[in-house]
Amino acid sequence: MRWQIPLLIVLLCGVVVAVQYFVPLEELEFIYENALDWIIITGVFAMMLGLWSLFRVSISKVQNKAPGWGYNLITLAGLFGMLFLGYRVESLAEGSLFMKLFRYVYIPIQATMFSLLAFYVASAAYRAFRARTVVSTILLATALIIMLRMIPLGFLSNWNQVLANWILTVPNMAAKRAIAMGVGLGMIATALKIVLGIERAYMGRD
Amino acid sequence: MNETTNQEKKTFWEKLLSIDRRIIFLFIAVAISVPLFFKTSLDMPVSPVVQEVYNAIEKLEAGSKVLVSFDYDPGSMPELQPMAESFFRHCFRNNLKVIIMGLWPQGPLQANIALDQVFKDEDIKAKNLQYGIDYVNLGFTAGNEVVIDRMGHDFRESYPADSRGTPLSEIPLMRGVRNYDNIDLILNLSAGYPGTMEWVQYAVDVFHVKLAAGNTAVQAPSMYPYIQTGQLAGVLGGMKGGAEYEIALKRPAKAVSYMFSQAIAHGVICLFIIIGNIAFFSLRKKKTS
Amino acid sequence: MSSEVIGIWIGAILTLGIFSFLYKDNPFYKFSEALFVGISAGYWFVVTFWQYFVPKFWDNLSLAYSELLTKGRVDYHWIYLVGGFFGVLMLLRLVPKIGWLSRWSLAFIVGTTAGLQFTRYLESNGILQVKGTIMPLDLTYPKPFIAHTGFIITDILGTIWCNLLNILYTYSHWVLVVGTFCGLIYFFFSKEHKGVFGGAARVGVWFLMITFGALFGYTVMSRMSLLIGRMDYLFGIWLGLY
Amino acid sequence: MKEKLVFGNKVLLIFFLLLLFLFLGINITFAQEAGEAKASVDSLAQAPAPPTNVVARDAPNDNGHALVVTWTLSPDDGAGKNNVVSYEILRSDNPDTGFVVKGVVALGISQYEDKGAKEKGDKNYLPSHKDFYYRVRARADGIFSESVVSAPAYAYGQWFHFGKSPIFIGSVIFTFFVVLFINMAKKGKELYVRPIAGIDAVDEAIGRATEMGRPILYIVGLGSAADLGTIASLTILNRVAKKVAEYQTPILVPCADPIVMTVAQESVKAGYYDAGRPDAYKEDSVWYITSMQFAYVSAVNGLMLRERTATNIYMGVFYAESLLLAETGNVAGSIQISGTDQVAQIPFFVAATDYTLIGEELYAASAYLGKEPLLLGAIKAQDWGKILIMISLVLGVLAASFHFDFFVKLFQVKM
Repeated sequence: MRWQIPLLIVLLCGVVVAVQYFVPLEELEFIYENALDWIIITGVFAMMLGLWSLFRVSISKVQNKAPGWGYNLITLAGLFGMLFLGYRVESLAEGSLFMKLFRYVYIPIQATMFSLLAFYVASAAYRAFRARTVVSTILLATALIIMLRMIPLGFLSNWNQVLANWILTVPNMAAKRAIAMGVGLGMIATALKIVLGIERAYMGRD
Repeated sequence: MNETTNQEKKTFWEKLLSIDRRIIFLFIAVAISVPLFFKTSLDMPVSPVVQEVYNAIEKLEAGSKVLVSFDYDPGSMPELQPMAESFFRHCFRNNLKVIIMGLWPQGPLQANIALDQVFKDEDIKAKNLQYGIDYVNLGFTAGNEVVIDRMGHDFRESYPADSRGTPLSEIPLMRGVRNYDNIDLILNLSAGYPGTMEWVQYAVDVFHVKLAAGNTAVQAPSMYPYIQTGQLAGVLGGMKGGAEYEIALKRPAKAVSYMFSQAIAHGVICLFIIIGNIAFFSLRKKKTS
Repeated sequence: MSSEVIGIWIGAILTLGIFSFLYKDNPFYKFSEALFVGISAGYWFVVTFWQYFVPKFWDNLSLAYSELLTKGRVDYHWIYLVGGFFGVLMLLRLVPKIGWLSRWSLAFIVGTTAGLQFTRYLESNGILQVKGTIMPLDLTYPKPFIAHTGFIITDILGTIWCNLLNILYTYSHWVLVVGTFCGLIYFFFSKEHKGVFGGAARVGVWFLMITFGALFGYTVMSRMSLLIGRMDYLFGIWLGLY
Repeated sequence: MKEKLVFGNKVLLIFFLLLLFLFLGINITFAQEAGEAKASVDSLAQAPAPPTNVVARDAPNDNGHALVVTWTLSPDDGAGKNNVVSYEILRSDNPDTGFVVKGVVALGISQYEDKGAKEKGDKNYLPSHKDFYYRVRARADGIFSESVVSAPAYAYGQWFHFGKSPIFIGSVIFTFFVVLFINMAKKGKELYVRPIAGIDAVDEAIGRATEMGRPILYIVGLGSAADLGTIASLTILNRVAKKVAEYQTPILVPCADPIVMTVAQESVKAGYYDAGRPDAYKEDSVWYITSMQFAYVSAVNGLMLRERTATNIYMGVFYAESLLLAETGNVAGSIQISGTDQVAQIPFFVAATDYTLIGEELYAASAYLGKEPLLLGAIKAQDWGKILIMISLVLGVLAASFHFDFFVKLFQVKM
C-alpha cells in the first residue's frame, strides 16, 4: 500500500497530462487546468512546512545559544513582522507598511545582492581565463572579443562588432542548439522514468 | 595548498597571479562610480538596428499617434529607463501624440518617472504639453498577450478608461483611436515576457502595425531574426543601444554617461585578463627554461 | 522627514551592509542578511497566500458552499477540494506515524509535471530545434546575418578583414550545422571519445567553449548595469552628489 | 524494489511501429485543403462586389469552440474597382436576422477563424454543437456589400490534434527506446557508459571533506519540484547522501522551495537508509530558508564562510545566483562541483568551479552515479535519441540543399 498507491498516482497523472497534450477535447482540458490549480494549492500548503522548517531551525539556534543566535532572532522578527503586517489583503496595496518594508528594505538589498555579480564576474574572469590549453584559449578569446565591443577603439571597434555579431549568431547558436537537444533528451528520459516508476528516489524509503 | 610557493620568495609575477580579489573589486568599484561624476559622453557609431528605430520615429508626420508599451519593472531600470526618456524626447520634439500603456504592473509607473524627467527639458517644457491632448497613460491591464490581441479589435476592450479613471471617450487624444489601424507606430520597452516577442506575434503578425523596440541586453539578440524579416523595425539592445539612440537623437543623456562607466569597467576586466595571462606565460617560460 | 527620505536612508545603509561582504563576512552583513531572509520569507508567504490560496482555493470553495446553501446543488467548484486534500496530506509529514501519506502529494505533483514536461520539452528542445537546424547548405542562400552588422569598412586593412569576415558569413550555415552535429557527438555517452569520433567530440567542445565565452562576455554588460544602478542610488539619490 | 514491465520487447516493437504508421498515414491525408470557386460579379453603384462562396466549418484540432470561415475575394479587391479596404465577418444563430460583426481582416485575406470562449458566462462564448450562419462584408470607404448567408456549421472538439503529430511520433519512438533499453538492462546486458570527469570527482570530493572533518554543502538550486533538472539533482543527492552516510560526514542541504525541501529530506533519508545507517540521519540537515532568490543566496553565502564547508555541490536549476554562490565558495577555498541544464549559467560555473556537468551530463549523472542498470538503460535511450536526431539532421540538410521541402514539413508543428 505504501508504495503501490503513490506509484499508481504518478502513472495516472503523468499519462493523463501527456495524453491531454494531444487530445484537444474539452473534458480533458478541464482536468488538466484543474490539476495545475491543485498543484498551486498543494504548494501553498507546503509553504507552511517551509516556514515551519525555517522557524524550527532558527528557534533551536536561539534556544541553544548557538554562535550568532542573535541574527536568528532578527530573521524571526522579520518573518513574523511581515506575517503580522500582511494579515489582510489590503496590505498588498501600495502605501501600506507591509509594502513600504518591501520597497525600502527588501528591494535595495535584493538589488545590491544582484549587483555583487559585477564584482564577481571580474574576479572569476581574472582567475579562470588563462590560455592553458586550446580549449581554454578559445573560451578566453571569445570572451575578450565580446567584451571589447563595449570599449571604443576607433576603427577596430567596427571590425570587432562584425566578428562579435557572427560569433553570437552562428557558433553560439550551434552549440546552444546541441545543448538544448541534449538537455531535452535528458529531461524527457527523466520524465518517462518518473512516470514508469523507475525513478523514485524522490519518494524516499521506509 | 600554497606550500611550495610559500617556501621560495614570490616573484612579481607570482604575486600578480595570486592577487587578492579585493583589489580587483576596488578597481571595478572605482571604474563604475568615478565616471558617474563626470558627465562625459563617448562618441560611438550608431549601429543600423538602432538607426532604424530612430528613422521609424523620425519618419512620422507631426500629430501621428505612437503607442508606447512599458513592459518592465524597476529591476531593469538602468537599462531601459534611459531608452524610455529618449523615446519621449524624440516623440515630443517631433510633435507626436503619445499613448502609454503597460503589460507589466509596474510599467506605467516607470513611464511616469520618465515623463517627469523629460518635462524638465527646456525645449519640451516650452511646448506646454497637455495630458489627454498630447499624451495619455492608459495604465496596466492584466492578461499578457490577450490584451494585445483584444486591442487589435478595440482598445476599449482592454482599456475602458485611462490610469486616472477617465473613460477613453472623454479623452480628446483617444477619440479617433479605435484599434491599431489608428496607430502609426508601436514602441515597446521590454524586459522579458510579455514583451517584444508577444507584440510581434499578436500585433504585427495579425494586425500589420509597425513596431520598434528597446530590450535588455540579454534579450536583444533573439529579436534580430524579426528585424531580418521586417516584423520589427529595429531594436535597442541594453544600455549600449540606449546610448547609441541618444547619440542618434543628438541629446546625450543617462545612457551615454553610463556607457562611459561600462567602457571603463569592461576595459578593467580585459586588462586584468591580459595581465593575468602575461604573468601566467612568463612564469611558465621561467619554469621550462 | 518624510517616509520616502527615511526609506532611502534605510535602503542605502542596508546596501552598504551587503557591499561590506566584498571585504569580508562581518556583523553588518550578517544583520542585513538575517533581516533580508526573514522579510523575504514573510513577504513570499503573504503574497502567495493572498494571490493564490485565497482566489484559487478559498473563493472557489466558498462559491461552491453558497451554491449548495442557496440552490441546494453540488456544482463543479467542489473539485478544488482535491488540491486541499493533497495539501493536507503534505502537512501530515509533521505527524511521524502517518507521514508517509505525504508521498501521495509528492507523487501527484511530480507525476503531473513529468507528464507535462515530457511533451513540452520534446517539442521545444527536440522537434523545433531539429527543424531550426535543417537548412540548405548552398552558399547563394541569402546571408541572414550580415544585415545587422553592416558597418561600412573602407580602409585597406579593413578590406582584408572584411573579406575574412565575408568568408565566415558565407559559410554560416555550414558552421551552424557542423557545430550542432559535433556538439551532439560530445554529449554521446555510449562511446569513448577516441579516433574520428573523439575528434568530432573535440570540435564539439570548441563550439561549447565559444558559446560559454560569448555568454560570459555578453552578460558582463548587464551585470555592470546593475552595479551602475546601485552606485547611482548611493551617490545620486541618497547623497545627491551630482 | 521490484519493477515489472508487462510486455516483452517484440510485442512492444510491433505495437509501437503499428501506432507510428497509423499516425503517419492519417497525417498525410489530413494535409489536403479545399479548392477554388468562382465569383459572381454583382456591382452596385459605388459599393464593391460582395465576396462569394462563404463557407463555414469547424476549426480543426481544437476543443470545439471555434469555426473557420472562408470566402472568395470580392472581384474589386486589388482589381476591378479596386476599392475594397477590409472584410467584416458577421455571425448569427439564425439565418435571417441577428448578424453581428465578429471580426475584421485586411483586404486580400479570404479566411477568418472565429474563435469563441469556452466559458458559458463569457460574452464571447461560442457553444459546441450549435448551428451558426455567416455573412462576409466587403467594405470600401463608407460603404459595403454583403455576401449571401453561408450554410450552417457547428463547432465540435477533436479526439486528436493532428498538428502535433510530429511530437506524438517523437514521443512514441522515444518511449519505445527507453522501455527497450531498460528491459535489456534488466535482462543483465552490460551497458557501457563512458567516464564523465565531473561525476568521478564527486567521490573524491566527499573523501576530501571527510579527511578535513568539515561538512559538505549540497545546493539543489532554485528550481521547483516541477523542474526535471531539480528531480535529476534530487536523485544525485540521494547517491551523495549514501556516500556521505558511509563516510560519516555531515551534509547540509538548504532549500529554496518547500516542496523541494520535503523531497530532499526523503532523498537524503533514503541515502542514509541505503547505506544502512538510517539512525544517523538528522532532520535539520535539510531545511528551508526562503523562496526569494537573492535572500536565499545571501544566507547560503554566509553559511559557506561560517560553516567552512569543504565541498560544495551545485546541481539542478540555477539562475543569476550561480556565480554569487560559486565565487563565495571559492573565497572559502571549498572544492566545488556544479551541474546545470540552464545554458546561460554554465559559463559561470565553468569559470568558477572545479568541475562542471554541462547540460545533459546532469541527467546522465543522476543515472551514472548509482550505476543502477535500469537507470543506465535510460542513458542508452538518450543516445539513440541523439542518433536519430543526427540522422534527421543529415538527411534534412541534404534534402533542403536539394530543395526537397517535404522533409522539413515532417517537423512542422501546427498549434
